[in-house]
Amino acid sequence: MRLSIQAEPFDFGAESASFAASAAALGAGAVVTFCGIVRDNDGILTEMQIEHYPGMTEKAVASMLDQAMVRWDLVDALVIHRHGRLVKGDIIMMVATASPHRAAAFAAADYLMDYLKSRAPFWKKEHARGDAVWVDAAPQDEAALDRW
Amino acid sequence: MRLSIQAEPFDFGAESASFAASAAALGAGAVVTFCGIVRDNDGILTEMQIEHYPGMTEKAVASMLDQAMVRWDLVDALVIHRHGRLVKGDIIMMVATASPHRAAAFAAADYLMDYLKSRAPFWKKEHARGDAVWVDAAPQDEAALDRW
Amino acid sequence: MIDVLYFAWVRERIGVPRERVETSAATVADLVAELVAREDRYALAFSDLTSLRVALDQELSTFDATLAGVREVAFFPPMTGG
Amino acid sequence: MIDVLYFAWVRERIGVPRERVETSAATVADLVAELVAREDRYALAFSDLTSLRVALDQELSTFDATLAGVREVAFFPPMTGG
Repeated sequence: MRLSIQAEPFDFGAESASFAASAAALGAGAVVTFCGIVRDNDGILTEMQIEHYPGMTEKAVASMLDQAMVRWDLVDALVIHRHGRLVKGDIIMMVATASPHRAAAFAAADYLMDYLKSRAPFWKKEHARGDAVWVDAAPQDEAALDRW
Repeated sequence: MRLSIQAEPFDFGAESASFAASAAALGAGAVVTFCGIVRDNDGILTEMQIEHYPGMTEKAVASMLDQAMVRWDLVDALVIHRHGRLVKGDIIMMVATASPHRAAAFAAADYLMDYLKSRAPFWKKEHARGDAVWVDAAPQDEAALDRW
Repeated sequence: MIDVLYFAWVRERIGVPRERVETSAATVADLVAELVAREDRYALAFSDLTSLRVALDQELSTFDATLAGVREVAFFPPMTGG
Repeated sequence: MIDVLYFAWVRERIGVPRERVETSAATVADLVAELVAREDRYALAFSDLTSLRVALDQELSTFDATLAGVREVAFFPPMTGG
């Protein structure tokens, strides 16, 4: 189990590969990964700034990982989440889960994403055409938590 | 959209990275990947042989990909599936899906896995201690199709 | 003439991966009945049709389907991909 | 004395990321009332509590929670991670 909250970019491919290799050695039969990417819906985004709450972020994410490990009896789980300045096309974050069977790996990754969206203290601000706007939380993201 | 049915190993990390990079360029905000790994429950597996139906396999998987692309309005999707001889810890196959939002990427990857399990013409045979046994289809894999 | 393909343990029981079969069977079930009548190895492979699947020209089908116009029939156990 | 932290647009409206506050407020709501009474920038930041979240010692909490023993209070909008 590993989590990293970092300003630096990370290598999604290399992280996926090393996660899968170590999960394989631990007896996993199924690995699910997710990565989130900065989008630019209107073609005007100059940058995204992600603020977070150092200390609480790590505690909140560690708690989600613990919950997921126990609830789905995972072999391993990983969260990497960037903060600071990002631009269109940058990878914001990734989740990976490993389990003997696919249903648990899918459910745990889906759960981690829902909780990271709405319960980890990150806030996104989009800069475009000289304006900067805090991204509103989507009602469906809050509602998604009721699934768990 | 890409599919490859192949005997050769593939690089899950490199495939994940290039899929995410091209999806990002196409406006995706969410990428989900899955990889399946040869397990050895009892510590006695010497090898796994995967047989397939050349021709039908490609048609069946292409049809699943088409269905997923349309149903979830995906930005991109990928299936790579090996056949032939594999050993414990080898990556058997992967799926990747890309979408503007995470719910569609998760659902499409989950759907593709359910269909690959039960509707793509692959058969696994496990060799252990001189015995070779065809893997039985799991009833829950057939039942999983009812979700879609 | 029709190409008949076998996979996994169906192939192993019948002993060949494919063969050309001279038949006038109207349906898949008729073809199976003809094969079963030929030799024990077919009877063994087709002893429980509920554990078998059939594809016609590389599309999953059913045992009551017609063979009219079909060039390739494949028999195999439930698939175990992924 | 308690550490009060602000994030995202709450931080921007109040103008500082954190401050030490001398207070004897019993609950989070009492603390908010004290801050709002101080200056307009607090009133602006706390004008709609339904759009705010609060954490006590880095755990999500609620506005009716007690501040007894709490060292760090943080106010912020709904999170938008992932």
